Amino acid sequence: MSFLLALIVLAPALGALVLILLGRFLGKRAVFWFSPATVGISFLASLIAFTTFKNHPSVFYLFPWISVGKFHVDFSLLWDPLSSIMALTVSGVSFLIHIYSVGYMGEDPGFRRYFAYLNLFTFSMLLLVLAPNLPMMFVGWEGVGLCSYLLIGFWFDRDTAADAGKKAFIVNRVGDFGFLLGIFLLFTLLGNLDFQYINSRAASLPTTAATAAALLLFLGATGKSAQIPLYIWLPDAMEGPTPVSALIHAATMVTAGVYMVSRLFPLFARSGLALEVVAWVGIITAALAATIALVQNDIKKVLAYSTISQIGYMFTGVGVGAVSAGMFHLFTHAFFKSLLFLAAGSVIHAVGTQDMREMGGLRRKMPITFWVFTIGALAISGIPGFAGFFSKDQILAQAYLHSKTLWTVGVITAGLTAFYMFRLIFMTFYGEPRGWKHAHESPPVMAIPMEILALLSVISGWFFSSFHQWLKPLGYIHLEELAHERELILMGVSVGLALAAIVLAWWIYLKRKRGLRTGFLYTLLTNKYYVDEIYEALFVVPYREGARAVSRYFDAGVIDRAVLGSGKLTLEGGRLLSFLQTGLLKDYALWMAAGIVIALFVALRGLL
Amino acid sequence: MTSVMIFLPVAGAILLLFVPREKTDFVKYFALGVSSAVFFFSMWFFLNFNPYYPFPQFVERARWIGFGLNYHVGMDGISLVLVVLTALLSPLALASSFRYIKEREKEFYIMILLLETGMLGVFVAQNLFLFYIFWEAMLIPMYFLIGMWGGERRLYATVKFVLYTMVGSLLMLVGIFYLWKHSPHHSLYFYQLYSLSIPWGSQILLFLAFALAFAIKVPLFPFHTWLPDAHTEAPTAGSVLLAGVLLKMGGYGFLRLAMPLFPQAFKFFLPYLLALAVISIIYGAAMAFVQEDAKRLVAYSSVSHLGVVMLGIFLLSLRSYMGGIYQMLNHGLSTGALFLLIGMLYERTHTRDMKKLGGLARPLPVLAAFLMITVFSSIGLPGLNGFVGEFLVFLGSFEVNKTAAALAALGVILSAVYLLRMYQRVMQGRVKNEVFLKLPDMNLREVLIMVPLVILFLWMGLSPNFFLKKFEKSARLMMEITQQKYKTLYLFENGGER
Amino acid sequence: MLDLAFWLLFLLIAAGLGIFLFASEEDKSVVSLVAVFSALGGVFALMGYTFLGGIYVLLYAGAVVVAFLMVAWLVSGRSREGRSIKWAFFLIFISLGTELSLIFLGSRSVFRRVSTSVSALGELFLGKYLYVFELTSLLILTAVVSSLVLMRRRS
Amino acid sequence: MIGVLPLAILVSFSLSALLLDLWAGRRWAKFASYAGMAAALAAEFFMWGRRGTYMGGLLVQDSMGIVAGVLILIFALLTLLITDGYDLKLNIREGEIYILLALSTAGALVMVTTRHLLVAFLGMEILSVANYALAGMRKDELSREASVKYAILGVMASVFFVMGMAFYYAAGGSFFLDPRVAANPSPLALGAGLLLLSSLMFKVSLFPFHFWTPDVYQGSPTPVTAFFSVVTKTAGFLMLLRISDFVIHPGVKWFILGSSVLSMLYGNLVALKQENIKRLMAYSSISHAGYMAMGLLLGKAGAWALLFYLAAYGFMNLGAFAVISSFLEKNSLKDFQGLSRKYPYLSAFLAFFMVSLAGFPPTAGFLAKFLLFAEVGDAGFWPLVVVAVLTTLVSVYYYLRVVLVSYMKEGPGIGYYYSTGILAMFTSTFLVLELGIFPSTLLVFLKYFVG
Amino acid sequence: MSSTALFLLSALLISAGIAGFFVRKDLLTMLLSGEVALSGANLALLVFATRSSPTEAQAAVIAILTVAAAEVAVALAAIAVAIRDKGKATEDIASEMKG
Repeated sequence: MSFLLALIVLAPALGALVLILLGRFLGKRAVFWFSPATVGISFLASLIAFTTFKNHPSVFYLFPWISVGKFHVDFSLLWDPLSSIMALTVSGVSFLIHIYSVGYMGEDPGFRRYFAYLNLFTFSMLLLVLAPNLPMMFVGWEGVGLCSYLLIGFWFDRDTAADAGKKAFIVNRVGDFGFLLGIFLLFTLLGNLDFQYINSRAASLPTTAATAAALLLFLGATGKSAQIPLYIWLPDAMEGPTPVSALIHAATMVTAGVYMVSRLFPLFARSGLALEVVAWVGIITAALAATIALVQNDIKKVLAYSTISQIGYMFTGVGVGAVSAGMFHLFTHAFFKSLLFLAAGSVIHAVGTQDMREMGGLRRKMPITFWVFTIGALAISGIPGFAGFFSKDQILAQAYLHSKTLWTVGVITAGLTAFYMFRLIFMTFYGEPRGWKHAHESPPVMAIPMEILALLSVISGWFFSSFHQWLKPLGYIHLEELAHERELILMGVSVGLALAAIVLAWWIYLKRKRGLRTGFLYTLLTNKYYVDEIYEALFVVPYREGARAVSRYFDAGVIDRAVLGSGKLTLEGGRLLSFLQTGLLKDYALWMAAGIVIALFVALRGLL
Repeated sequence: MTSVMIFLPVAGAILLLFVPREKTDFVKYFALGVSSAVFFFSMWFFLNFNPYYPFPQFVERARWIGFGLNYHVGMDGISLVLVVLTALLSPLALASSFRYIKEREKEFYIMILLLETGMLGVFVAQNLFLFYIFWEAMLIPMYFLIGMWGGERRLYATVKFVLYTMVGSLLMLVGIFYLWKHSPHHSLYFYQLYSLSIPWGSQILLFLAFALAFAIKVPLFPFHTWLPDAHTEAPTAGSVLLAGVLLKMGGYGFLRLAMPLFPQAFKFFLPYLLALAVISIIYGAAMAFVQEDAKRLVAYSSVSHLGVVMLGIFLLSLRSYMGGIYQMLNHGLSTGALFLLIGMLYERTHTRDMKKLGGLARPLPVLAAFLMITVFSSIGLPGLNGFVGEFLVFLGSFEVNKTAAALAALGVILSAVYLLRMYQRVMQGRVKNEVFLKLPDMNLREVLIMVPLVILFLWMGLSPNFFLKKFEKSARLMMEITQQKYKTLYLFENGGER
Repeated sequence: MLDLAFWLLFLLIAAGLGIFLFASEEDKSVVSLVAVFSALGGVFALMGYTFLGGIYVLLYAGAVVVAFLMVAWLVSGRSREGRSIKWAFFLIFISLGTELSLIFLGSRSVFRRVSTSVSALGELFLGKYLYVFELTSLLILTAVVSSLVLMRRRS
Repeated sequence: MIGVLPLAILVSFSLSALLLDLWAGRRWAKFASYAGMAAALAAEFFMWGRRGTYMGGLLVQDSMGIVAGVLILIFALLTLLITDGYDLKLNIREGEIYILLALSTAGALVMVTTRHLLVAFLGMEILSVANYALAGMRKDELSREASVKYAILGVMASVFFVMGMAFYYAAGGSFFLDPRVAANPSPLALGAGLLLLSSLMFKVSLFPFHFWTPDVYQGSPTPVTAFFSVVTKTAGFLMLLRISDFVIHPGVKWFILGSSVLSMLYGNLVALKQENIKRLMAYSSISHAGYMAMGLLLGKAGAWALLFYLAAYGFMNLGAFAVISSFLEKNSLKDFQGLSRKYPYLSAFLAFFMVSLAGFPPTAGFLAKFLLFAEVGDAGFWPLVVVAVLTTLVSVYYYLRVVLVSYMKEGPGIGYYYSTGILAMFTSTFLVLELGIFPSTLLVFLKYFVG
Repeated sequence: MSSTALFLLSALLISAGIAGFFVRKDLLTMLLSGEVALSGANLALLVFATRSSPTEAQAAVIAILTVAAAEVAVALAAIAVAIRDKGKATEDIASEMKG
């Protein structure tokens, strides 16, 4: 069994290694075939493991890593319900996106480098997911951060891409700073960093310590999953190739934060405050991101903000105690969000621009993409029958039980989600063509993965109950009962809102043909509440200018001058003393006479 | 055997004296041969080292000048790994200067070999007198290296370097006199001195003298202004060895001498030292962020990284102590690699001003790849060597002093900031000068220099136990001595015998 | 009678010194020195060191001062600068004078006339102090060689 | 009578050199001088077995005296090696330079082997008189100035010595040095000690009696400067050691301490800005005198460390002057620029001596400072040791400046002449390294016999 | 003829001699005043020796005299050469080297 798990993780790693070292010698065809194959193997292996292995959690030891005194960390893999699901989704989606990338990145000269990074990413994500303890998870955690840096800045000769990559890594690094401190705090409290050990001992921790550790870990989660304080990197991450956004910034990496919180749920549960924070940060991020998405004109930026918003939902789900609901939304979101990104990718691939104002009327030219995109949109808007409905409403229901305001914000955001999704559809696919000359449907190698994902984003919604049962053995998975009719009413409200939003979007963008252009709200939203500028002003500028000032005035001015000053002083002293050497015999004799006078004085004084 | 290893480079240097100046190739490969021989020696020691014996091994003693000034060398775990680091970096530094140094090659390689002996000697000396001799003898070769083959302001930089280091070491010398005269029958053997009880007043002064000498060498915050000048003006090989090994002597000095010899004084000054270490981390990173010259940037990054090392060593928890030592090795390798790469870059573009560089990843993909790996190793990316060291240091120091550890952990972010900014300004973006487009990528020699380093990055990152196990026992012993677990160390009188 | 002679010589020496130090002409100051040294020779004789007194007068008053006179004439008239730093002279003269006299008087050794015989001196020089005698001869030889070397013109 | 053998040999050879110079010419005088010194050196070793007092106590061959004698003769021989080609290059045709060197060495020998003040005075004067002439050998304006200054200030120094003798005679009743006189705290005895001290401080150029040193060192020919800086200093310090019983009085201790500190500070600081290498060596010798004066504070107990320092300092200085003299009278640092390119071996020698003068391990300079400073520190003078160490730091700057000029600066490089000076360089390098790395034989010998 | 008088005379001679170096910039005067100081010291020596052994003191003084003579000879030679070259006997003929 441990060989199977090792295969899941190491297959893409080997792929990456081969591509990096021997890439130069592999032809285009070989790479196109080899790289998806490795991920395919790992998907198959996780499928086999998923089916054969009954879900009692077990850790499989591979080889030792660090052991200093009582601190031991080994390379080992954990297979339990939570990690099995994650492994399955990650390897599955990644496999599909690898196939899609063959089409998308076919002509790009750096394709070897691209596939190597993609494989490396899959390896890191799987490592993160299957890690049995926090340090191992941290290795995966930073690994995915690295790959997202590499892939965002893939077209590095474009300054914007390079900046975006750097920004992503640094903001993630800020999150990892919190994550690290959380790990250290937990180690000082418990002495052991295995998840099972932490979860079992969580109850015995003092609340303040548990809260501190949980919040620090949550800071790491917000960094990785782009939540309130540290989400600014995700919109800029759209500089990377679209399949990358699909894989990393929709399906896998950004969900790592949710996975970590649900993995350490008992710790968060022990400090009630931490769960509250998770829930509220989640819902506020969801709302905020949704509002910004309303006015974005770049197709990928809309989807990016929608991702932030959906992840907000997942955090809310976990935050209110419904871990299975949160995880289920993560599960379904992986499919329809990656679908939406891939579809957007094929649109961009066809039209060559990302700006929706230059699109329009693509419905006839790209029917498959259109239909697939619509399915995705319906799923995300929570229209019954599609995956999004089941998972989102489950979260809203649990949220309602937790606190009314939480639910109301959630529902409104759901409405907004529907609005901006269909605004996107109407602007790109309906109306008359604006700006693009010719467009062609994507080749099958890109179309098939989209169709599979479309299928998944429909049927995956139906398996919530089996999903819930599958997670039961974790121990902390439970859903409050909600009176049946109350549930129906909530569902009705959210679906109604969604449909109304769709009609509104149709009316604005197809009937009156122009969205809102001006007004204070519009400028506020298009500039993303000026959050980037605020961060720049609060952190980046003072640090840079302060450092420059310190470097010029303090480092060179004070310390160095003091050092040089003492040197110059001595030299000057030497120069002054040399004036004693007048060259005149009389002065020399005078000094000698003075010496004698002092000598005799000393003699007279005797015991000086 | 230890003595053979130390004095092999000097012998090589003396032999080189008789080689005519014109035969530069012979000089180069001879020097490389000698240096590699030293490396194989260190490998032999590394493999034959018994990790469960904390006292110095491979000990060689001899009566020398008498009156306690004897020749006494030996290696315990900590010295062993540092010796291996030195023995590894020297041939690499040598090899990297084959094309870099174009005039007076013979003197250059003689100086490098002399420097190597000085460096090795410091780590293996077990007698304070011998330690001081190697400590000072190392300055002269470095003086010539920076002075004769350096950049424009080399004279200023080299004089500043020697004098700045001398201030500290001369005051330490006064401390050594005191110890020499007060140690029982004038023995200066480390483990003998550890059991020497020194009155409080003089212990404070002695500790200050020793701490100043080592703080300048580390360099800790206020004493660092010599480092950027020395680095920018030194030739590549000089910078590699200066950053890779010389800076470690400060840390080594603290853990081997300053702390165990004067434990009470150390406890008294601990808060100030911690403050300096933390400031070094943040200050170094901030200064690195605003540098325009690539080498100055790496110099300030060394200040920051070594702040982490010193934090680990000062806090005396097992993890942070061993993490500190491990981070010394990592810093040696990754900063050494950084300097090698910047040197190769300088050989091609003849400028280190990052404003003139840009988009070099296009013409030099291999160099860009190596630079990226090195940048990520020194940022501390898990899976590479930097992470293990920093993780252990912060983990260990968190157990002892949470605020210091938290502040120091900020360094994790800041190091990413300035290193990635450097990488972007040098490698990414548009090429600013068309001539750079036609630059030749790394030739076989240069790749062969970098490959062992990258292998070591991965090896030390993925299976650190192989190295940690070697110096764990010795580290424990040094910590216990520093925390004065053993009231009297008579059992160590000649405990060092193997 | 003895004391009277002594005080006379004392005055002579003091006056001679005064002229030597402060005379404006070169030759007058050198001549005054002859008087000083002869008077000193007299003092020695009074103390009982008759042989020494004689040598003193002969050696100093005669040879040394005459040598100086020659050199002074060689250069005379051209080099008479005015007085230079006076304060140094007085400062040193007074401080040294007081210190020396304090020490001398502090020694409380009482003086009484001695009678010396030249033969005892001879025995001493060729007996116990033979080594000193040899060394003085070596010294004189060195002096001769040195002064010859110094005086020789560049060849 | 055997005690006077080394001196007798040396004097007789110098006299024969004098005669040979008249009849057979310069080369014979030189050989006679070489032979004289070599024979005297042999006699010194021969003397080792026959230690004791001779000449009715006027001449005493004790271990300190013999060691100093050996050192003086070796230094003198090395000086001869340096002088050999030098005088011809400056067309000093006459052979007197060798005779005077021999006579001066004889004076030094007399000084170091006596406990009788009058004999010491005579020895000192033979040394000085010969030195006054040696200073003026170069026959140009600076050399003349050097000899004038040295002579006149020398006269003043000898006045002090005679005053000291008079006081000593008054206090002790005889010219023989004996500790009882040094012990009694009467102003007369203290005065005697301090006056003798001052006169000898002039000889070894300690502050405030050092002012003649820079001008005389610069003025006189380089081999002679080497001779002054080494032989005169050794003889001077030996005499100082002999009268160091006076050090038990706090007043005297403070006087020496003050002079030592001031010499160190003055010597090192003024040397920083020197452009002429001989003046720089002069200030360096003042600073080293300051370091050695610290040894005096320990009285006779510190004699072994002081003698070791003298030996190390002597060979370093001689080596350095051997190199400097091979560039004849081109002594400005600008002339030394780019030296290493034209003469790699010569500049290597110079660099080596400069490094050892600065006190870098593994040279004798370092070990000498290590041993001496530790002894002085152990006697409780820790602040003084700190000052000494910090002034050593200052000295590193100007010593390395010479190295910096010759290695790291470009320049035309100056003419050089091949002479037996090379031999002196090799011997000095060998001895400096040997004293630095394998000094145990000499050290044990010194500590046992002299300490 | 009391000892105090003799001591006063000797102190007068010595201090006048040493102080004489600064009275005039003339080299000869310096040299001569050195001799005066020296003879003052001789006088002191003789006075002290009256009680113990006058012959030894006399011998010493004679030795000192020869020393003085030798020194004067060489010093005078040096100065004469300087005067011959520079034409004047003041101190600035020997003040080239400074700093």
